Amino acid sequence: MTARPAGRLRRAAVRCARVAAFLGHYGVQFLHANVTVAREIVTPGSGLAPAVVEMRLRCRTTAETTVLAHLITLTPGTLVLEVRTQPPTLFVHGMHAADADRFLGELGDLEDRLLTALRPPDSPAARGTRRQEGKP
Amino acid sequence: MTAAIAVGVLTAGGFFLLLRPGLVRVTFGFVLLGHAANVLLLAAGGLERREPPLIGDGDPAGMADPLPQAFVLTAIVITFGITVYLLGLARAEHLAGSGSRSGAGSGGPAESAEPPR
Amino acid sequence: MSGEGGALVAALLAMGVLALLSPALDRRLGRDAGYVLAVGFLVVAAVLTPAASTALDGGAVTFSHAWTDSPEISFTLRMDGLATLFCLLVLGVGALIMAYCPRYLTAGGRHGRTYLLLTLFGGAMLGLVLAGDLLLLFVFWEMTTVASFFLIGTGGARAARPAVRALLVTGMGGLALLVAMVLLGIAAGSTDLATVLRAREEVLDSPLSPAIATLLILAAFTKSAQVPFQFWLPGAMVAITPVSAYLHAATMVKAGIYLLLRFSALYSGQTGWSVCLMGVGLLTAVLGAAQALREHDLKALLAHSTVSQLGLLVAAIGVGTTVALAAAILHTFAHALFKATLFMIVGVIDRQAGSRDIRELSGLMRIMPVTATLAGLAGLSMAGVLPMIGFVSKESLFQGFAGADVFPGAGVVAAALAVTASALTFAYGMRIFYGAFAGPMLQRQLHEPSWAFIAPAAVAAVAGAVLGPAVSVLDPLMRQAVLNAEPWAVPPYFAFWHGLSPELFLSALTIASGLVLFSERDRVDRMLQRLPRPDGAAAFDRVHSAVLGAGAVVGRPDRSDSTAAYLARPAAALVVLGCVGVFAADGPGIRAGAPSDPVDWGVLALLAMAVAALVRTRSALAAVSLLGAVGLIVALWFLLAGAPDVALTLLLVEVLTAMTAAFVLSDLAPRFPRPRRGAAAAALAGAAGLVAALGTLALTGGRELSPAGAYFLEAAEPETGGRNVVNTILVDFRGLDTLGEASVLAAAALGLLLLLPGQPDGTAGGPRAPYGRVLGPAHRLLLPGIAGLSAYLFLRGHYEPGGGFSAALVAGTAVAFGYLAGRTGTRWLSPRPLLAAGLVLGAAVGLAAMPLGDPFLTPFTIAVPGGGLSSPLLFDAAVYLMVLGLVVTVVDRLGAGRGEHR
Amino acid sequence: MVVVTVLELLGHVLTTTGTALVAIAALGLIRLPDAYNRANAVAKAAALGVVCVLLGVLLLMPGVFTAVVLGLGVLLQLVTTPFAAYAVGRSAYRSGAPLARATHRDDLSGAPRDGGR
Amino acid sequence: MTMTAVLLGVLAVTMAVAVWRMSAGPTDADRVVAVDLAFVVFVAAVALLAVRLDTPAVLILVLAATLLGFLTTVAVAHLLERWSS
Amino acid sequence: MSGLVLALPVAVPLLAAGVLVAYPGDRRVHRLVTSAVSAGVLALSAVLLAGSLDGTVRSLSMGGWPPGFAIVFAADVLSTLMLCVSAALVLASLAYAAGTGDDASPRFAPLAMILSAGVYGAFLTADLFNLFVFVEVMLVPSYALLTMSGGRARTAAGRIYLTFSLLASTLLLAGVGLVYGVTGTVNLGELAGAARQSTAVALAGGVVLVALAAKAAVVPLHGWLPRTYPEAPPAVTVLFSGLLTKVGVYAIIRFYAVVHEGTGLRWTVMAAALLTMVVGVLGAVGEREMRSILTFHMVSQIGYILLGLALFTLAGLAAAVFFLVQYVLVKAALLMCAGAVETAYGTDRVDSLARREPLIASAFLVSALSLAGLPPLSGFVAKLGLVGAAATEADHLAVGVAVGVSFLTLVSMVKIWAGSFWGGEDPSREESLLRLMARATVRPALAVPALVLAVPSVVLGIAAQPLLTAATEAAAGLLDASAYVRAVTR
Ligand code: NA
Ligand code: NA
Repeated sequence: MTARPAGRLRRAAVRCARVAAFLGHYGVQFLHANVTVAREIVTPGSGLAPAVVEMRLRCRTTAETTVLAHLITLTPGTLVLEVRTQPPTLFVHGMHAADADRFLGELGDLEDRLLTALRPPDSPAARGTRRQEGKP
Repeated sequence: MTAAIAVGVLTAGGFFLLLRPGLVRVTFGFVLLGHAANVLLLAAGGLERREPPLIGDGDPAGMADPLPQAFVLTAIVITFGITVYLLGLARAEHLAGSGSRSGAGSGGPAESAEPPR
Repeated sequence: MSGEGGALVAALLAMGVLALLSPALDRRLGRDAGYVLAVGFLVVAAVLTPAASTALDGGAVTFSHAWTDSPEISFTLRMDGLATLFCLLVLGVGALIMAYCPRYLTAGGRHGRTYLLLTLFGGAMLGLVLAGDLLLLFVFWEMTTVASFFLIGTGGARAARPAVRALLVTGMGGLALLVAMVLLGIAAGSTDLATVLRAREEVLDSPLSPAIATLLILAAFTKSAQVPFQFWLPGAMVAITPVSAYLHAATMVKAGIYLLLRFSALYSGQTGWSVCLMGVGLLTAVLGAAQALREHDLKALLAHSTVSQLGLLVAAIGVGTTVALAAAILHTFAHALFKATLFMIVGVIDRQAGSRDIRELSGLMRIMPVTATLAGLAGLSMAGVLPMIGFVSKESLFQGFAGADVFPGAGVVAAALAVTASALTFAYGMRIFYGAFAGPMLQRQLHEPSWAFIAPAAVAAVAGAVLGPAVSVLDPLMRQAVLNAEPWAVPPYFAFWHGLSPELFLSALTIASGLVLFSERDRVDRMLQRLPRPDGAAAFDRVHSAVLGAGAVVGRPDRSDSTAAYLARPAAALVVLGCVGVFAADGPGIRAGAPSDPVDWGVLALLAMAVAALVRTRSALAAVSLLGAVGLIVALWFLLAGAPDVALTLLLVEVLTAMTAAFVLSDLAPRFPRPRRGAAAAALAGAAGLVAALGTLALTGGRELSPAGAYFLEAAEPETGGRNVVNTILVDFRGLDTLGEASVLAAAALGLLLLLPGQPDGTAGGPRAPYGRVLGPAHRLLLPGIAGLSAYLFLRGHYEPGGGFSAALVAGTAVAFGYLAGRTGTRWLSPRPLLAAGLVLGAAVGLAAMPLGDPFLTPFTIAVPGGGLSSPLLFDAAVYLMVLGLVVTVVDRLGAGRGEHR
Repeated sequence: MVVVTVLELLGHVLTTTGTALVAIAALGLIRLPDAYNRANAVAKAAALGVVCVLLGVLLLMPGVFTAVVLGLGVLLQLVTTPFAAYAVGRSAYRSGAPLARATHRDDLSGAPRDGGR
Repeated sequence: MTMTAVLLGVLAVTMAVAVWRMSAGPTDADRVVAVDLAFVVFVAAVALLAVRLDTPAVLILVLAATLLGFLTTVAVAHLLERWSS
Repeated sequence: MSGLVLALPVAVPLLAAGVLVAYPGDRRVHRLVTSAVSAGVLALSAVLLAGSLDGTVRSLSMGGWPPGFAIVFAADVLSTLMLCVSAALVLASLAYAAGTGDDASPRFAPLAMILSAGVYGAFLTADLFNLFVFVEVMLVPSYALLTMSGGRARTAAGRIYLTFSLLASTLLLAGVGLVYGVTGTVNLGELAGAARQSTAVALAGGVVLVALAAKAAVVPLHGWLPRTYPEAPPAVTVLFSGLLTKVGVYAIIRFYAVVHEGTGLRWTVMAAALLTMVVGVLGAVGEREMRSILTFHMVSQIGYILLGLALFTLAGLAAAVFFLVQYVLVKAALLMCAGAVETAYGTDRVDSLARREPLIASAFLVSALSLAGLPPLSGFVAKLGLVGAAATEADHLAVGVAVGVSFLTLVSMVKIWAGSFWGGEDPSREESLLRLMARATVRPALAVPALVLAVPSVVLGIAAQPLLTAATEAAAGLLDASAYVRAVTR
């Protein structure tokens, strides 16, 4: 309430930049995934290694969960099959998940980037950009 | 020619479904017959002129006869009203029936014999 | 209208009034009401007396009043000699029966209905004999049929079947009479009876003549109980005795005799007519008499006797000579007297002794001498014994039969059969008297009935005895009647004693044979009882139930529960029509083919594939999906045909239909039942498809733009300001179609509300909705967009694809989406306000032009700040409301299925 | 002689690419081994394809109306596709559609269901 | 405009594939996927037809069809879940 | 009176329906509004009828657009006569529904209003596509009313009725489309005589006629009617009996007279008429329940009306129109009697009604005898007219069939009378006798409408001439449609 206009402006600029950066990253990933899946389809033989993996979330609000699930699903090759709230969990079907942990890691990376983009710049949750295994 | 064949295909398919048991399939048959009638109506207006009848959007000399289009719109909406009522009847018939799951649409006693998968 | 003509109407009216009064009389006087009615009958007779005297002078009293013009029925009454004779029977015997009723009917009971029906019947019979118009005659004829049905029905529950038999047999004859009258009217060029009867040459020359004669005979035979229709008469004896006495002695059955006598003026002497009447009449006479001779129930005996006597009358009319006709007329009169007496006496015996069976009755002569005497008088008359009137009439009949000249030897055959019948008559006459009155006295407690009870019978019996020797008293009446039946005749004078004539010899032979039959009665009886009984009633019942059974067979396909049984028929009709069309294919106006675009073929191939998959699948989900796919493909076809509005609306409708189907299917099994008789259905469907394709090919696409289409393209923008011509047609030029169609949706919504009563736990969706967690945000995100799209389509519909329907359907998808996302609707977004507002707005906008003197739905503009609000837009808004109302209803009532309640 | 502007050329390239992507998705519908892989590949590939087609059409028919409508169309496509894919995937799993044999891990099988949906 | 005609032909084939998958299954989930694809194909086809017919007004169908495709897919998936619940 | 009022019979009931949907609460208000609207339409149509007897045809171009492009309403003797009799029937049915309690739902009155608007519109319109629309406006409420109170039997009947009607409607739409395809117009006036000049129009018109025949329950497209009507609530059966198939018959008559000018299909129409008469009456004879017998009879009565059309002479058409008008009232009275018995006793397997229910018995008797064509009732005049017209044309087969069917009608009426009104012999009726012991009786609210509708049977028989005059005028308008054509194309 007492925040100065300049500070608000700065924070807004930071957020916009973070969102833009995230969108850029996501766009690249999205196109890449499209190419991967298209190649999988048109090339003979099967390079598929499908798996359904459980992904614990750091997302706390419905909006965060929704956006994350949305983005994962929009990407070719990954598909959310189920959303659980207690604890927040996604079950994700991956077409190329031969190494499930690596697959989960990629998803976690996306989540981290998303939360960074979505949460206010001074929010403590947004600081730690690396996912910490074992902690809820 | 294509319009006639389309009408024929839709009519044949529609009548075939009409003669099957099960109210839902009968309803689908009516949807096909409705398509057939609508294609026929548009064909009745003549298919040489195919520009949408939107004044200012093209050459009026090439615009399709708008009257059959108005007829088709009216007919589509009427058929929609009746179709959903028919589906409501399927629901009501199911509710009035044994209470267990009968066949997909209960078009007569012969159909409740089919067990759910 | 002469005064006497008025008397005819007055007489008929009086009968009607008497009938209507009779229930009141019964309430006031009880069973004694009959005496009042008897007096009434006599008064009516008195009213007719002046007319009768005119008739007997050779004139005819007529009254005429147009009833209808086309078909022409004239209310014409005409009283001539023949009519006078029958009036005398109807009213005279009627008065006696009415006077007989009070003592016969039970005291304290309600008899208003019986009196009413009897009097009505008398009135109908009077009308029948007085009718001077062919169709009026039919009218009264049928009225006697109906009245007799209910009179027989007074016999209680067991009378129902006999009453039905009598009604149907005589009703069949009545319809024959109707056709006869219609054809006769055509053949003679008039329906006026007198005119027709004068047109003998025209009628006989007409090709319709044989048909008319046959139908007349059929009508007369059913009414007068001739073989093979005779069975209804004995069956009708379940009626109470006064009814039997009136109907079967003097009136109902004599209607057939009257008809034959009346139309003798046309057909008398025609070979076919004569042969038919004589053959059937004599056969009936002999069979009826033989049947009578083996009956034990006195009433049944009298019934068969009546059949037999009617046979003699019919045969005599068939002979057609003046002598024979005169005899028939006299015997009609005589029969009425003796048969009425006998019926009444049987009723007396029944009431006094409690039985009518001659095996139970015996020795009543000693207890009831007066009754016995009267029975004897009537019996002698029936048997044709001196000096009764029956003797005179029978002598005349023999004379008539002997003179038959239809074919060589006809006279001998006819006379022989007549003698046989008469001998049997003598024998059963003896059987009646001997059976009831002779023998030892068994019931000592019995006594003579009160004089009031037997007085009516006494009058008839005495009249029959007195009028024998004094038969010449009847000459004026009889001669005039004969003249009316055969206008060219020279009628004879009746004589009591003809001297030692051949007829006297035949009478003697009759009596002798009768005595032999009587004396050998035990052997005769045994022999007769061994003979097979022709049971016409059973045969009739068999035919009757066969007809009912045939009806059940005819109706069986229409009791099916399967829709296919009904829907196959229009398909077949279409195929038949197509076959007709193929034969007419080179007729004027048939041409082939609309042109097609190459892309069309691609769409067509897809369509065929999708339809084929749709009809083959047994998976409900596949069916829903394929139905949607077909919708998409057809929408593409519409786009190619230049109909974006249609494509848009179709798409929306298609999706809402598929969603509704999905709601409904969620209650049902995912697999459709295994079909049967697929080949037949496929063949029929294929044929229908072929016909539809050929029809479309031949009957569309071969002409220039229609004048209406050209007008709309040209006038849309200048006249309405709209640029989307289709939309201007919907809301401006043909708004009435649109109003009707929106009303259809409103009705469908109301119907769904009625069919599927609301769930007690309120609106659909809510917390049970399936995708709340994830679709909720999607709904929030998309709702403004959908609302915007809807508003855009609505507001721009006059100019671009869109309009009330599609806008509302888009809004409807939001409602459906909201349901799937678990969002409850607001209160105003419920069916009732939407439908009510739509209906009121639509009709009101249309009506608003009328106070200004403009036709319904004339467009106008309301000035509002910032521009004008045009009535077409308001009208489109009404459509919008009703369409949305339906979608909301569908989601509300079909969305929540059984699965929700778990 | 056909004169093709750069914009038109780009438009044609985009529509062709888009159509190719849609066609590839269709091929995936044929080739991929189970419903999950099909859902995973098809909807998304097709979505990108349709976006390309829409953008190409915008270039072929430039205009304000076209831009607004197609822009909204692209946005709508990107917003709705994942929701639809999620619905498909979830219903596939809940209805017991079998996973392809190649699927080496299924954490969802045996995972407890929670109260929220 | 031959270009769009060729592309429309390709889309027709993809629609045929979708129809085939709807019919062939094997699971109902496959059919739902096919429904999704069918709508996508339809949207692309409408856009190309707008070019072919040179009628931008037709593009309004793109919006409607995208929305409807989404709803249809969700509704059919919903049906599938209701059967298995 | 100007043609402007012709829109009122459609607009006012729709407006009333909207108002009644908005105020679902008070049943008395609903009764008042529906009765007032129906009485108003009756009065208006009576005035219109009186004004059209001199051959005047009023017309109204909707929206004031030029005829040929606008939808045109036209009122000649035939349409106003139909309007009169249907408004009267709606009024009577509403009164009857108040008696049976079938109007208990707040949806009943609006649906009845929409239905009646559709019927009136179908009688008035001179536009083929608009006819299709109004037929639907009439039918969709009828689906709802038929299945009103649910239950297995009723929904099964509703399924058959609805699907069949929908198929017929689709055929009608296709037929209208084909007519437009050949001629480029759907205005009846512009189509006058078209089928005579062009085989193509005749064939397209044939599709329309087949569809209308299905709606009118012409054999062999009749089965749905006897199967479904008896399942409807009693008041609804009455309402349907007088309106729905009659619209089909009316449309057949109008279309055949104007477009085919009575030629071309004469033998087909005659064959259909005779077959319909025979099959209908046999089916009736074979039925057991009162309402089933009565509804199967409708089929045969449709045949009688078509017979007059097939003859296509002044006398034949006049007789057909007379038949149509009087029979609507007669059949409604009979169905009211049957429904009253069912409502009071809960079954129609009862007996001794003649004794127990004198009012119902009288109403039934008069109407049944009229239906069977017995003099001096209205049915007699009607059948005599038809028989006479057929005999004049020397069509003796038709005469024979008409008379034979009349006889079988008598058979079936007597079956009802002997079984239910006399009865008492059948031991299987013990149960119904027990019910009778419960002293159930038909309330006057149910008996009075039946009695009132029985009165026209007598009046139109004894004083047949005014209606005959009107019917003849209507027939003249059908034989020479030029005045009608001028009015709708002017
Ligand atoms: Na319309
Ligand atoms: Na009817």
